[in-house]
Amino acid sequence: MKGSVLYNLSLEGDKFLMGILAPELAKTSRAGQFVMLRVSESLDPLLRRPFSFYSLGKGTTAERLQPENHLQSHTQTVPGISRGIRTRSPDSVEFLYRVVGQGTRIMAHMEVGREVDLLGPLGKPFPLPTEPSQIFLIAGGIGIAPLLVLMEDLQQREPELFQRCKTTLFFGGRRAADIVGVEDFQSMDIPVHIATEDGSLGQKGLVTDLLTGRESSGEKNLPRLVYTCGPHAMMAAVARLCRQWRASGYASLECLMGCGFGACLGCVVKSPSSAAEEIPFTYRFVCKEGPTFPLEQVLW
Amino acid sequence: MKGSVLYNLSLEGDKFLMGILAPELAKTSRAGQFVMLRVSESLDPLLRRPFSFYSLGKGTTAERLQPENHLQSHTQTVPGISRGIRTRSPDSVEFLYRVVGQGTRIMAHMEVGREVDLLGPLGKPFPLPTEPSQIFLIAGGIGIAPLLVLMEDLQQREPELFQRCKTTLFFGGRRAADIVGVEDFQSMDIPVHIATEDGSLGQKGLVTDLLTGRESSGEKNLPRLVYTCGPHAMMAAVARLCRQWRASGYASLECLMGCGFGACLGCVVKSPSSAAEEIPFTYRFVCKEGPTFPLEQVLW
Amino acid sequence: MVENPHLSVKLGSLILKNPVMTASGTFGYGLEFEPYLDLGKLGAIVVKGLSLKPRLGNPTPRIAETPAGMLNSIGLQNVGIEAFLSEKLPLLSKFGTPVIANIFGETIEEYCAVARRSEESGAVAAVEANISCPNVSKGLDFAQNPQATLKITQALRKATSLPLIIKLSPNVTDIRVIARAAADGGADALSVMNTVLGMAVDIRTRKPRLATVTGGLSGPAIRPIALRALWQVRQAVNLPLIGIGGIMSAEDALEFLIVGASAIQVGTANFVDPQSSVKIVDGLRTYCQENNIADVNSVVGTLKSDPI
Amino acid sequence: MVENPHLSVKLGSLILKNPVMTASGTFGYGLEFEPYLDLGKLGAIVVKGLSLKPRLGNPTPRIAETPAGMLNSIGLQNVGIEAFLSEKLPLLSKFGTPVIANIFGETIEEYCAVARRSEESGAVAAVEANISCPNVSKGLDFAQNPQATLKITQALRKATSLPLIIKLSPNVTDIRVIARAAADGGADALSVMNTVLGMAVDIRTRKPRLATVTGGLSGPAIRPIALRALWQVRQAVNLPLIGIGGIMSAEDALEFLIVGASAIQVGTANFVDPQSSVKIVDGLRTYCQENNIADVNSVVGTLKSDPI
Ligand SMILES: Cc1cc2nc3c(=O)[nH]c(=O)nc-3n(C[C@H](O)[C@H](O)[C@H](O)COP(=O)(O)OP(=O)(O)OC[C@H]3O[C@@H](n4cnc5c(N)ncnc54)[C@H](O)[C@@H]3O)c2cc1C
Ligand SMILES: Cc1cc2nc3c(=O)[nH]c(=O)nc-3n(C[C@H](O)[C@H](O)[C@H](O)COP(=O)(O)OP(=O)(O)OC[C@H]3O[C@@H](n4cnc5c(N)ncnc54)[C@H](O)[C@@H]3O)c2cc1C
Ligand SMILES: Cc1cc2nc3c(=O)[nH]c(=O)nc-3n(C[C@H](O)[C@H](O)[C@H](O)COP(=O)(O)O)c2cc1C
Ligand SMILES: Cc1cc2nc3c(=O)[nH]c(=O)nc-3n(C[C@H](O)[C@H](O)[C@H](O)COP(=O)(O)O)c2cc1C
Ligand code: FES
Ligand code: FES
Repeated sequence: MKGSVLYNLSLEGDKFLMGILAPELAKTSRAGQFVMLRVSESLDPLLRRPFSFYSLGKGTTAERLQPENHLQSHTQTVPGISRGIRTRSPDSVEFLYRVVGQGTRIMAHMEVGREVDLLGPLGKPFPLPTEPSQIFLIAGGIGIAPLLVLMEDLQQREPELFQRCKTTLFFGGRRAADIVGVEDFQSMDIPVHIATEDGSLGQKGLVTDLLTGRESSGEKNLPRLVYTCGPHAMMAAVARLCRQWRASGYASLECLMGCGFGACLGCVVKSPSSAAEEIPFTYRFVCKEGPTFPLEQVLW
Repeated sequence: MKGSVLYNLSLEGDKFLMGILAPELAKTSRAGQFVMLRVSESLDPLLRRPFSFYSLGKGTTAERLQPENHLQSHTQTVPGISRGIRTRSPDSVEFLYRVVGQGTRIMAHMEVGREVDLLGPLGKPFPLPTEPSQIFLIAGGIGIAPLLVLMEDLQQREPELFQRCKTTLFFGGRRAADIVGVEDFQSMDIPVHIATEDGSLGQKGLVTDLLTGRESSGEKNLPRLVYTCGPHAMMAAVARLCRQWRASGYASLECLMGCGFGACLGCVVKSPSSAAEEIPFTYRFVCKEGPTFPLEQVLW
Repeated sequence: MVENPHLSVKLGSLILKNPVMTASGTFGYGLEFEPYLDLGKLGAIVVKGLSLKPRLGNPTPRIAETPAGMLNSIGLQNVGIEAFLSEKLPLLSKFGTPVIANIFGETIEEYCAVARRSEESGAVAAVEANISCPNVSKGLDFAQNPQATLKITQALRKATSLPLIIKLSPNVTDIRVIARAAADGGADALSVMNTVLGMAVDIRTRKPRLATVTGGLSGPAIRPIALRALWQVRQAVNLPLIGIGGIMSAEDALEFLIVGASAIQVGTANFVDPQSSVKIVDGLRTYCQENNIADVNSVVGTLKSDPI
Repeated sequence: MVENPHLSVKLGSLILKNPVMTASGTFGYGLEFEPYLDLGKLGAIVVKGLSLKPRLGNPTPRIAETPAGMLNSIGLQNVGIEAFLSEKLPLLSKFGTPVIANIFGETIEEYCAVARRSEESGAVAAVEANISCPNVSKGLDFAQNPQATLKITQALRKATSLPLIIKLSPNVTDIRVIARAAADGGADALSVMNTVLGMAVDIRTRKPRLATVTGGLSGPAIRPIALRALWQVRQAVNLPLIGIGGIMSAEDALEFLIVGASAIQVGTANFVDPQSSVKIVDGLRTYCQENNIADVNSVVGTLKSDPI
């Protein structure tokens, strides 16, 4: 599927926000799904790169994420030039991405109007809440990406349920620059609690530090439903917390992907085997059976 | 050496004219020399591509080559979009190139302002005429490239000698679209004779057909000095003619090049061995000992 | 111009409607590609390597990207021949495209058992024996030893009357010797080639990029090696050959046909573009049309090489 | 932060000021690179393969580009050892960088003669024997046979007291066996590896893209193969190793050091960017500085691989 770059905005640190015109994709995709993006026609890099939707363009946010033009950015690898302006439409999708290597570096240079080759939507969406619940969104760094679209999707599809859920975002990073997109949540009236390891924004420490010890302060401070995305160790900690809290939880996993649609068998994650099976664990495919998994389906 | 694209114009057929701001190169290069251009930072394509200078930006031509915007061009492979306008300066160089494969296709898409990586100037320049002479320029297709800069260089460096030389361009191609840059020669008052194999422009036939049988019409119709560039078979025919005419001649050769500066030993051409040597022929390196060779130095 | 060039090719008694097959391990069990293409358009579907019992495969990371290529050490994870025959094959058979079982085992007996079960199913068109997977064997592979190759080929030849394809490894000193052994053992066709043994290191963690340290290199990076291997095998044996390695386009496929492959397999390209295989079928047709070639077989083995 | 990391490495008795050498055949006789870099900054310069008599080399085309790589069949064109010693070496010696003669021949005697002449010159720091060039031998190479490798290494060991480096070929079933033979024969160090035998076809003309049909594949495409070969050799012998194959950057070089190379050679990268080699020296220095590494040798052989 072809899409066309609408904007490609340099955000804090090495993060970028890319808007792509892709009506078919915008229509058929759900929160938690992803695309495999081909960053160039060259054979190097060869493989597509997986990216979760940050937004499916359906939401309407009052206050927009403020793109900053980071020409004097602290990141060396990326020129950090913003291209275009953020104008979402029902026909567009958004990716929030961090420049970490060859592929994302090429993406950071993409001009407005540039055609991109997308395969998707792929994977299983996040299950939406089915009843009014206290919801915790727990994100680490770029793991924020699939959580916005989740809330926008809920707001869009079930505005009433969305209203009646009490949702809070807990957002951790190593430093202030890792915390992007906060305004997008605030504009949906979702309160945001921030932790950074160097203390440059919010509480100093890990995002899970914001969450421990909640049991003592009573039931009403505990979530019924948790959605999380971030570094593996963080999600493992969240899984432990959810067991304590007796909350259902879903994680969006990251993993090296050769294909994204179940053909290469490269993207497995260890999962508890059912009692009937005689094997110590089983492998699940992140691309097809995930990337969103109930927390208890993963051997953390 | 870095340069920056000033314009990238779609011409007839699959030809493009690229202007690059590269002051150092414009200053130090001579007609007949070439650069090795890296078309992308990717490892595919890996090797640099050789291109002769079409112009070193020093010349001043009254009538400019008319770039045409070929959005409805007959060439399928290239979008054929012109970018920028032709504005030569003493700090710029020009390449006239034909899209034939992966590398030149990437070049055809380069935007104005895009940084390009050039290695050069490389190779031996064409020797300029040393006395007033009748000069034939004989070009086939994209082989026209190094001949314009030769005349501009002569005009620039030795305006008087340039005036006193009687220069004619014989230009052949398969079809009309192969004949580009004629205006650049005409604006220097160099008459142009054209032959195309399909007869769509000029005389029908090969460029050498324009040249055979000249002996009979008398000395004054024969050149003292010949410069040629084009397909191998054409240059071989020109070499034969020059022997008949007792004219000195120089050819600019094309050949696959791994490096462009004498390191890979990939670019050899067979050359007569000197009487002293016991071998049937010797190899010369097109990149270092050429690309311009006296016609008799090549075993055609 | 030829409007409807003949694209059908024969590999012994196996007839394909065109020379384009999918390479084992890069096309799942075929069904994964249903959303992207008409499986009925393919010459043949070679499924993921099948063993007697299901296999979990290797720990992660299992893949790593390299320049114009990728490394994998999936470890031959598969559902096992029985689950394949009962759950996947019935769905796959309905497309009218021959399904080829890629088989492997840890012993010759296992290989033979999987081949026998494939034949018994009645819906497997041929067996391709992977005697050269670098990710599971600790020591050397069958495909790295002519005697071992001969022995396993003979055993498989006895075990099944299905067309028998032996898939060769490039990780050998002289692939011609192995090819001859497979021919002597009774193979009907040879697949040339499997992945090249490779490795990559993450300099940040100083760990190998694959959990198994080494793995199989595939993709366009290895195409020149595959073409060379095919050319060597072409001169060594008289069997129909299947060219495999880094084929991304119809042009790439033509290189293999010209060197002497009767058919080709598309592997890693399926990941980059799931429609690659049918695009290559279409590309071959267009090539024949534009070049007035009535029968694609007339391209096979037409390499012009001056003796030097 | 370490300001001046120690970059010097030892290959037996040969001391290099840093681990970065240039690969034979990709750096001419060194002098071609004078306009682009300070030859004095390199760890060592390995010159184009030298034979007893000058060689014309192969017909054209001699090179072809492939995905992330290139094929060559230069055919070891060279000026011959005598012209090298008298015309090139004096100019090259003045840079204070060890010059290593890459040597080859058609017989063991020729190899030994070139090694002897190199030593007699007094200005050659070491000999690297190319026993694995795929472009000249019609049959199999020395490097494809352990006995032949042993024999030629023993002969060279007798012929010269210069540090003796044997350069291995990847075109073998088990490179460890060959490495052990070279070690047993008395090599001081091993270069891993030469090019991989490959081929490409021009579908328009249906001719091979190289006049010799097959040639040597080099460049980043083969880096995973080179790393794997190095890793295998590292486990087989106790000699200092030189890693070669597709190194384009300091990061790439570090992969080889981590796997166990004491030094590396930069080959095809020299064509893409003639300054590659010194950029890699600078990159290694920066890496050591930024990671607080006082001595680059402490990186060598630090691969963390869990037994699986
Ligand atoms: C389902 C899913 C959703 C994702 N969503 C996002 C997102 O919304 N925003 C974002 O910034 N990143 C996201 N990622 C991670 C993103 O795919 C990688 O950062 C990206 O592939 C890196 O490519 P590169 O070429 O820049 O890095 P390189 O390191 O050069 O890539 C080399 C190879 O490793 C793979 N790779 C490297 N890092 C990762 C990683 N963390 N996860 C998976 N593969 C990786 C690449 O795809 C490529 O094959 C997601 C990953 C998955 C699996
Ligand atoms: C000294 C010199 C000057 C040249 N000047 C010009 C010029 O002014 N304008 C112009 O259009 N072309 C010129 N060429 C030819 C030009 O270099 C090729 O057309 C170009 O390299 C093709 O690259 P590609 O990636 O598009 O083609 P591909 O076919 O994809 O290239 C594959 C490989 O073959 C090489 N190659 C392909 N064709 C040629 C060729 N004809 N000559 C040399 N190498 C080739 C490429 O460099 C590359 O390494 C010149 C060549 C030489 C040697
Ligand atoms: C992820 C992956 C899994 C593979 N699994 C198998 C397999 O199960 N059996 C087999 O014979 N070959 C397997 N192969 C090898 C391919 O079938 C093919 O021979 C190889 O990848 C070269 O072709 P390519 O470069 O087009 O990918 C696998 C290759 C890849 C990339
Ligand atoms: C054009 C070319 C010529 C070469 N000539 C020689 C040679 O004369 N002797 C030799 O031992 N290796 C030769 N090689 C092999 C290189 O030294 C090196 O082993 C190989 O190219 C792999 O490294 P790379 O991928 O960095 O190029 C040559 C390689 C190339 C590309
Ligand atoms: S990424 Fe290929 S199977 Fe999941
Ligand atoms: S192009 Fe490398 S020597 Fe001429």
